[in-house]
Formats: sequence, C-alpha cells, structure tokens
Amino acid sequence: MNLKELYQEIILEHGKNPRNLRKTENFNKDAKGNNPLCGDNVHVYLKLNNQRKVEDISFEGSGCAISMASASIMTDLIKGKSDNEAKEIIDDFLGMIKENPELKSTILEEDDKTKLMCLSGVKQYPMRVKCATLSWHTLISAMEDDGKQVSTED
Amino acid sequence: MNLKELYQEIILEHGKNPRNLRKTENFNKDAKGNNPLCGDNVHVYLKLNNQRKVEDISFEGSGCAISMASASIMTDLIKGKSDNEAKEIIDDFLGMIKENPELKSTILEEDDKTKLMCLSGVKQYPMRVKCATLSWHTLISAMEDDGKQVSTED
Amino acid sequence: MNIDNIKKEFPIFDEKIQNNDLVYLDSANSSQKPKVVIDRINEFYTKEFSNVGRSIHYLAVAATNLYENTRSSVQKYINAKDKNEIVFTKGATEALNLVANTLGQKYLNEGDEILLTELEHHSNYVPWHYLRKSKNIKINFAEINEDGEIPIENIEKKITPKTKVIAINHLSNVTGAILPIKEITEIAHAKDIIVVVDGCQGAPHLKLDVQDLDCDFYAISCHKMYGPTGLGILYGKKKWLEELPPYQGGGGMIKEVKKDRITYGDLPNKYEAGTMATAQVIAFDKSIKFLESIGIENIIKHEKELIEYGQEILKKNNSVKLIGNPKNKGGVISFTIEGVHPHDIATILDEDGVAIRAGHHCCQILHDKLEIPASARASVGVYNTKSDFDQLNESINKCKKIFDLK
Amino acid sequence: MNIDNIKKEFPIFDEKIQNNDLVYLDSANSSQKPKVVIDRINEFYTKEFSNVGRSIHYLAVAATNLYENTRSSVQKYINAKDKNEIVFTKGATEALNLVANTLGQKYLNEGDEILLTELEHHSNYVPWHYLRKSKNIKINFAEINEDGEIPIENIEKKITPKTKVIAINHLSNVTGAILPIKEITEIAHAKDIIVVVDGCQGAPHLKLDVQDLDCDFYAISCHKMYGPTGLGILYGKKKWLEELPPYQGGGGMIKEVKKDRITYGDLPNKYEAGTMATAQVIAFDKSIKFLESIGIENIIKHEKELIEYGQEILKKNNSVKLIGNPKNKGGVISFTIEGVHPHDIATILDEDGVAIRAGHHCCQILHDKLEIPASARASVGVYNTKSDFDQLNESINKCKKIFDLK
Ligand SMILES: Cc1ncc(COP(=O)(O)O)c(C=O)c1O
Ligand SMILES: Cc1ncc(COP(=O)(O)O)c(C=O)c1O
Repeated sequence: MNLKELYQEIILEHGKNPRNLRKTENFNKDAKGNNPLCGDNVHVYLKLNNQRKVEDISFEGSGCAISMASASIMTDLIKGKSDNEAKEIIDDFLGMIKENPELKSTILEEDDKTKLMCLSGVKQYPMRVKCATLSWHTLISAMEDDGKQVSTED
Repeated sequence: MNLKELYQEIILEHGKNPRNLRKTENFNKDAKGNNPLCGDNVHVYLKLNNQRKVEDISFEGSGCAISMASASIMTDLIKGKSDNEAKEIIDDFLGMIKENPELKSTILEEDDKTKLMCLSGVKQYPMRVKCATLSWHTLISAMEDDGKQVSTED
Repeated sequence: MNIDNIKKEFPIFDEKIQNNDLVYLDSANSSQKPKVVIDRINEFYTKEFSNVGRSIHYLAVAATNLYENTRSSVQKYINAKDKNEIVFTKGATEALNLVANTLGQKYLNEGDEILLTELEHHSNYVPWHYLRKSKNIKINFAEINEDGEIPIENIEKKITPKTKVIAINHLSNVTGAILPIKEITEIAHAKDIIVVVDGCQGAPHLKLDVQDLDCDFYAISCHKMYGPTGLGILYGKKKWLEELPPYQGGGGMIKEVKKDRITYGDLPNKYEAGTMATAQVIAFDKSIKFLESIGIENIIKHEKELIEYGQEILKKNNSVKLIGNPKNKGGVISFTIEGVHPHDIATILDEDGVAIRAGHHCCQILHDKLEIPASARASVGVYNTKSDFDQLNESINKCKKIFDLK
Repeated sequence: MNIDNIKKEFPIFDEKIQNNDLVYLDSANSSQKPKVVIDRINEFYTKEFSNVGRSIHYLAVAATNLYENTRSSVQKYINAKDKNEIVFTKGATEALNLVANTLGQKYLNEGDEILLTELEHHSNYVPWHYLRKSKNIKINFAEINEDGEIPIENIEKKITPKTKVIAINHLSNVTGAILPIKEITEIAHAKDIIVVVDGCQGAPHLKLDVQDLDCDFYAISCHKMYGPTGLGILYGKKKWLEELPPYQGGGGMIKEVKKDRITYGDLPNKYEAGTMATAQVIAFDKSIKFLESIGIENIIKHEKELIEYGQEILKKNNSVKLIGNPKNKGGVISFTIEGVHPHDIATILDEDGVAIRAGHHCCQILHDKLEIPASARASVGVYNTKSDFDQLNESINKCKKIFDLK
C-alpha cells in the first residue's frame, strides 16, 4: 500500500479547496447520498438545459479528503457535458475504480483523465472506495431523479 | 457412577407400582409441580385433620421411575404424621439428597429410613436429582398452600 | 471428503466419555464441530481479531470482508437470489421471532389467522402466540396423520380466507417427517399466504434451494449445521425484508439519527443491530465449505442408510415402539419403551456413552396429541455409523434387563 | 497477574500487521482476547461440546453446569444479589432492546417520558425510539456541558412528573465521561423512576457493584470485556425480571405449552429462548477470571495513567483538538485535527499499525451537538502502554505532514 498514491497533490488540493461546493440556483435535478458507516453525506445539484446539457452542477456536504476531492473533480468534469456523455464518464470512472486499470472513454481530455486517475489510489484501500464513489452514485441518482436516497453501505 | 445404586429393587418396584397414586377425596390442601425440562408433572393432595395430622396423602402425575418411586415412598411415609413431623422428614430428605450422607431424623423407623436412603443414588446423577425432589417440593407447597406452582427448573 | 471416515474430522470422538467411546445420537439437538471450524475460530481470535463494519483499520477491514464473505457463501449454499437476503441472527429462534414480530408490526391485523402444524417446535409457536395475545390473531394447527406426517390435504383443510401466514417445519425434530414445502408454498402463494419455514433440521440434512422452495422466509440454526453456537440465519425474500420494519434497534442498523427522528439502514444492516457474532459468522464459512466438500447428496444418502438401518434394528426389538412412520423421513428416530420412562432410558444409555435426548424435545403439542408425556430420540449427523445403532440397541437391551422387561 | 506485562497474554500482539507491530487503540469498539479465553473455546468444542439445558447425557450435564457456573461468576463479579438476575443475551444491544421492549409491553403508557442523555450510543436510543413510534412515548435528552460531561443538575432539570425511565451511559464511548450513576439512581428512585444503565464501557473498565449503584438494569457487552463475540449480559433486579413479560419466545423459556395457552418458565430461563451462545458463555468465565486475576483496581489505575499520559501528549500537539474534558474520565480519547478528516487520519495511522476508530462512533446526537461530522478515537485496554500513545502521536505528525499542517 502506498499513502503517496492515495494522497496525491491533486487530491489534497481539491480536498482542501473543493470546486463547485455550493448550491446551484434553479437546479432541476438533485439527490442526496450518505455513508452511514462514516457519516459522510453529499447533496448533488444539477441543472440540465433543454438540449440535455449540464449547464451547472454543484454539491454540498462534508467528508474526508478523498470524498471531497472526488466530488470536486467530478463536478468540474461533468459541467458542460451532455447527459449521455456524463453517463459515459460516470461508467468509465466507476469501472476504473472497480476493476479496469485505465479509463477508456474518449470524451475526456488527457488532462482530465489524469485528474480522475489520481483517484485510483483508493483501489488499495477497500474501505475508502466508498469515499471516492459516493458523489458519483449520487449524481446517477440525481440524473435519474428517482427520489431515492443513495447509500454506499453496500 | 453406578446404575445399580440408582435403580435399586425398591425404586423399581415403587416405580412400577406406585402407592397412593390417586386423588384423595375431600383433600383440603394440594399443589402442582412440574419440571419443564423433562415434562414431569405431579399433583399432591393432602387431607390434614383438626389435630393437624396427615389423615391422607396422595398424588397424580407421570414421570420417570425415580420420580414415581420418590412420590410413592414419600406419600407412604408421610401418611399419619403430624404436620411438624412431616416437615422434619421433608427437610431431612432434602438435606440428605443435597449434602448429608445420612438421614438424621429420629421420627422414622429404620425400615422407612432404608427406603428413603435408596433414593440417595441420584446424588451421582445431578440431572436426576430434580426427579427425586419434585414431589417433595410440591408437598411443601401444598402444606403452605400458597397457590404457587412448583417448578424444579432451577 | 469421504463420508465413510468423516468421523476423524471431529476431534471430540478422540475423547473417552466416562471410559466409553462416544456414541453421539443427539445431533438434532446440536451437532459436533469439525476441526476446520474450531481451528478457524481459534485462528481468528489469535491472529485477526477485530470488530466488523465499524472501524477502517487493517484488521477491521479484513474482518469485515471475511464476515461478508460468509454471507455470500450462505447465499450460494441455499441458492438465494441476493446476498442481502441473508440476515445473521443469534439463532433460529431469534430468526423466527424476528419474522413473527415484524409481520405483526406491519402486515397482520386483528382476526387474521396463522396456520402452524402439530409438529412445530416451541420456537415456531411461541413467537406467533405473542401475536395471539397482542393482536388477537388466531392460530390454527394442521394435524398429523397416524404416520406422524402432515399430508398436504391436512394443510389445505385448515386454510381459511383469513389465513395470512403458514409457518411450518421443514423436517420434524421428533418424527423425522419431511414436509412438502414446495407444494405447500404453491398452494399458499395462490392465496397470497406467506410461507415461513423453520429449517433447523432441514438445513443440515436436506438439499436447500430457497428459490426452488419459493418460501418467503427460512430459518437456520448454525450450531446444528456443524457451526458455532450463538448463530442463526434468517433467509427472507428481499421484498419482505425491504418492506417490513426493523426488529432490534441499535448501532449499525441506522442511516441517520436525530433527536426527533431516525431513519434505518439498507439491507442487510437494517436487521443486524449492534455488534454481531463476528467470530462465529467468520467460522461458519468453514462449516459451509465442510458440507460442500462432502456433498449434500452424499450426506442425504448416508443418513438415509443409517436411519433405515436404525429403524430396522429397533423394529426387531420388541418393547421398543417407534414414533411415527413417515414415508419421507430425515435422520431422527423417536421411540418409547413400554414400562420405562424416556429419562430412565437416557440415563442408562448414557452409562455406555450413548448420548440421546429424552423429553418432549420442545414439541409438547405433538406429545399431547400422541398421549405420551415424553419420548426418547436418537438423531444422526454425518459422523454416525451403523455400529452406533448396534450400540444403541445393545444399551436398550441393558435397559430392558434393569427394568426386567422381555 | 501483573498488568505491566499483560500484553503477552494476548496472542494477537505476536502478529505483524502489514509489517508493523500492532498498536491497538480500538478497545472501546472491541477488545482483543487473552489466550485463556481463546483456549477455553477451543477446548470446549474439541473435548466437551454439547448443547445445554436440554439433554441429560454426560456431555449435556457437564456443559449445563459450566454454563450456569459462568452465571454465578458474573453474579459475583458485578455483585448481584441473585444468580437469576443475570440473563445472557447476544449483546448489549439486545439487552437494551429487551428492557425497552418489555417495559413498553407492560409498564409504560402513552404520554410517559423517557430521559436519555446526549451521550447515548444508538443502542441506547433506537430501542426507546421504537416506543416513541408504537406507544407515543416522549424522549428527552439531558444535555452535556462544555466538558462533555452530564452534570447531575442537567439530569434533574429534565425530569418531569411523567418521567418513567432514565436510560444512561455509565462511561461515554466518545468523551470518556463517567456518569454518577449512584447519585442519579438515588434521585430517580425517590421519584419512582427506573434506571437503565448502558454499561458497555463501564463493565470492562470500572469497579462494578450493581447493588451499590442500585440501578434497575445494567447492560454488558462481553466482547468489549475480553470475552467472545456474540454475547452480552443483562443484569436486572429480580422484581423487574419477574414482573415483566418475556421477550423472545421459543424452546427452553416455557413452562407448559398447549394449543390454546402457554405459560412461561421461571428466571433465568424466561429470558433465554432457544439455544444460547453456549461456548461463548462457558468461555466468558475465563474472561471474568482473567479480570479478577489482574484486579479491577489495578486496571483502573493503569488505564488512568495511560489516559493522562495520552491527553498530555496530545494536548502538546497543536492541530489536535481533544473532545471533552471530563473530570472523571475513562479510557477513551476522542479528537479532531483541523483540516484533516478523521477518516483520513485513521487511514494514515493504519499504515503504521495504529488502529483507531473514525466516525461518529454510533453517537450522532453528540456529534451534531458538537457540530462535527465525525471524530477520531483512541481507546485503551489492559494491554496498552504509554509507548502506544507515543506511536499515536508520531503517526499523527506524519498525518500533519501529508496534509501540510504545522
Ligand atoms: C456505550 C455503548 N453502548 C452500546 C454499545 C453496543 O454494544 P454491542 O455492539 O456490543 O451490542 C456500545 C458498543 O458499540 C457502546 O460503546
Ligand atoms: C425444528 C426446530 N425448530 C427450532 C429449533 C430452535 O433452534 P435454536 O435453539 O437453535 O434457536 C430447533 C432446535 O432446537 C428445532 O429442532
């Protein structure tokens, strides 16, 4: 295991100064997620416009460096994407955290991919995987807007 | 341990042909006892006359050879005794089963003592002690007539 | 693993019991434990101990994974659809209490009826009796036939439009009768009746496929299944476990706790309040593996042969009267001896190292019906052999001699 | 036994955890197990296994005696008046559920009030919350002061004429505050209020005399007391245990079972339905003996020294903020580091073999009150030493370095 891989510069920086940590005005989709084990919680807000493009995305919540950084990077990358592109990115990220060695999607710039790959350090820390994925699962839920609260206990 | 000591002739004989296995007419004291572990149950009936003498004593119930023999011998010995004498015999018997090597009471004939001592074989069989003492505890309860049901689970 | 010399996997048989070899015929009460299971407990406490699902340090993470691993093994073993349909409890008794209590809270109403059978263990009657008291629910009993079975007609006869739950034994711990769960479930579901199975004797001795049985709940007792004491399992269909309220409340089963409100966690946490039987759950994985390594078909075959042999030998022994004669029978033989009380039988057999059970085996309703206060019971596990029944018969003869029977 | 080298009685400390020595500071979660306890479990399963209280063969009789023997040991250890005031449960959580449920069935009525504190663990809140839902009972919370204690006035302030039960922690698993149970009981009993004590953290770390405390119920978690998992104890005054209805129903807790009625057994059977955690109960006797061989006074002294040392060292570490500062404090230190989330602390400490807990420790009410989402917690057991806190501090510094704190 390697703490340096887990707590890379980018993670620490995003963790300390998370982007989009606010509440989108006039959001039209949202969802809450929580991790009962550790008490982390996140609320994701989304504004999809008529062309089904993510006009704005933001989050509120508190959590560890990993979860804050993950939400921060996520909101950064998703903003401006269409909902289908967003879904592809989400799948790609969750697949990478789960099993794939790399990101496969061609939507993201190399630069953005590098940012996301920084979160791959959690793979070696099974109990922390949930920290990295909570905001992503919550985003899925917001996009489906099924009113269900996401929990990552499982 | 010694099965021969547990199942002595007298026990087997009383177990097979228990004395006083009936219901005293006009009984004026009675009590029920049971052992939830094995399902044994006994109902003791007593007729105390004005001089507080046991005019009649009987029992109903079912159980193993030890418990039937014990109830049979008990009723045989208690009949005709005063209530104080009965209490002394009960204490003596329970004391013998619990710890004393011998019976101490001077009320009983040698012959009767021999019968009671036959039940001392249960001392080597802790789980069977309750079989031997259930009817005696129930008799105490009947004499006190406190309406409480005796249980030997403990 | 070959079942013919499986006995050597169980260290207790190396012991002398009052100078005798142990002839253990009390497995329906609790089974002995194979070395692999005992060793796993030992190893876990010695090298890996931590509480699960709470902390995130190395030992805690490892223990949590092991714990969840057993859940997956159980899921596979009983062929449940979803891992979260497996809830760990302290025993089958708690599992049945959980079902009765939560159905009582949300699903059952005054006047509803619950159908049990005369073969039920107290653990599958008292929890329902509570609802009789608290909610005025009626309990009916399907009757046994003269062979000690519950024919399906006897179930059908007792179903009324008010029947909401059928709670039944899979395998009777007295007569050994195996109940036709699948058929019962079919009939029940056609009338929207929930089927709760007391699988205490079924789980260790029969092939288990809860999806095939299609029952709504199935209760398992791990200590009868070559596992540790203090552990049971409740299988419940996901729709029920999701719909019903939680049972015990405490740490680990909550989502959010505020001074004025509480929300509960998702499955399986919702039903696992407080620190669970961590070491026991982790070791139970070895019990499952042990059973798998023998193969349930081999176990069924072995135990069937044993029981047929035992019945044959005891039938030849006059004085011995067998209780029930079910066509479909598991590894339990109960009997009486005219003129000798079961407790006396048990004591005399014990002197030869033969361990059986005497009493009503927590089935007073059945014994009342049979008009006997108690019975003697010999029950088998994977480690028994035909010679155990030879010894049983010999000791019964000693018993007859003491009581001067022919 | 000398507490200074007690660590060698615990085999887990011979292991390397990811190449490090284990610095175990998570005992409030669950304690490690001494060899005598592990060996007893092993021996029981290997040589003596049988179910208890059911069969009458040799192994069953021996096991039953051992089982009851533990009951007597516990009675003596906590100085209960009567052996039958000791009920074995699956954990402290079940013990508290048992009390809340049975009081709810018989003793509490709509509009009655229950007084908890802001220090309560979810296990001493959720079971009472159920009564809020089912019986419309009100729950009040006595507040903490700024030191994280519950001064007795804060209890008195919240008592109303409707208060029927006070349910309180003996020793907080977050701030370490020791509550003045005896004084609380005096005040409560003068007003006919029942006192239920959550003794999870009290039992392993404080001198226990339930007659002196005079509480009505006391819940114990055996796995935090150097005992096996899957076992708890409920102490209850005899008058209550006799008066209240049974909790779970099943085998072993009945007197007579008929188709139309059931009567229940006497204490302690009434509250021990189904097959109990036999091996765990029997092994727990060794935990009690182990504690006795050290002597609770020595344990208290040792842990007090440790905590004072730990607090001193952490207070010197700027960035570290201790939670609460109770005058009367047990072996728990909770803290936060400004700018580092407790989970990140726990992960980084774990890399050095330092096992602590991070989260809300099942005390969300308290964390809400303190306005922090989570905290880090170091808690001690008999095996800890001052050097464990040196290592803790060193690893905290590593943590600060990674997060670039001064
Ligand atoms: C104060 C307190 N109460 C209750 C509990 C619950 O105990 P258990 O999980 O053993 O049931 C704990 C331990 O988690 C505790 O620390
Ligand atoms: C048929 C049946 N049901 C229920 C039980 C109760 O199981 P446990 O005592 O493990 O809770 C038993 C075992 O005693 C049983 O044989």
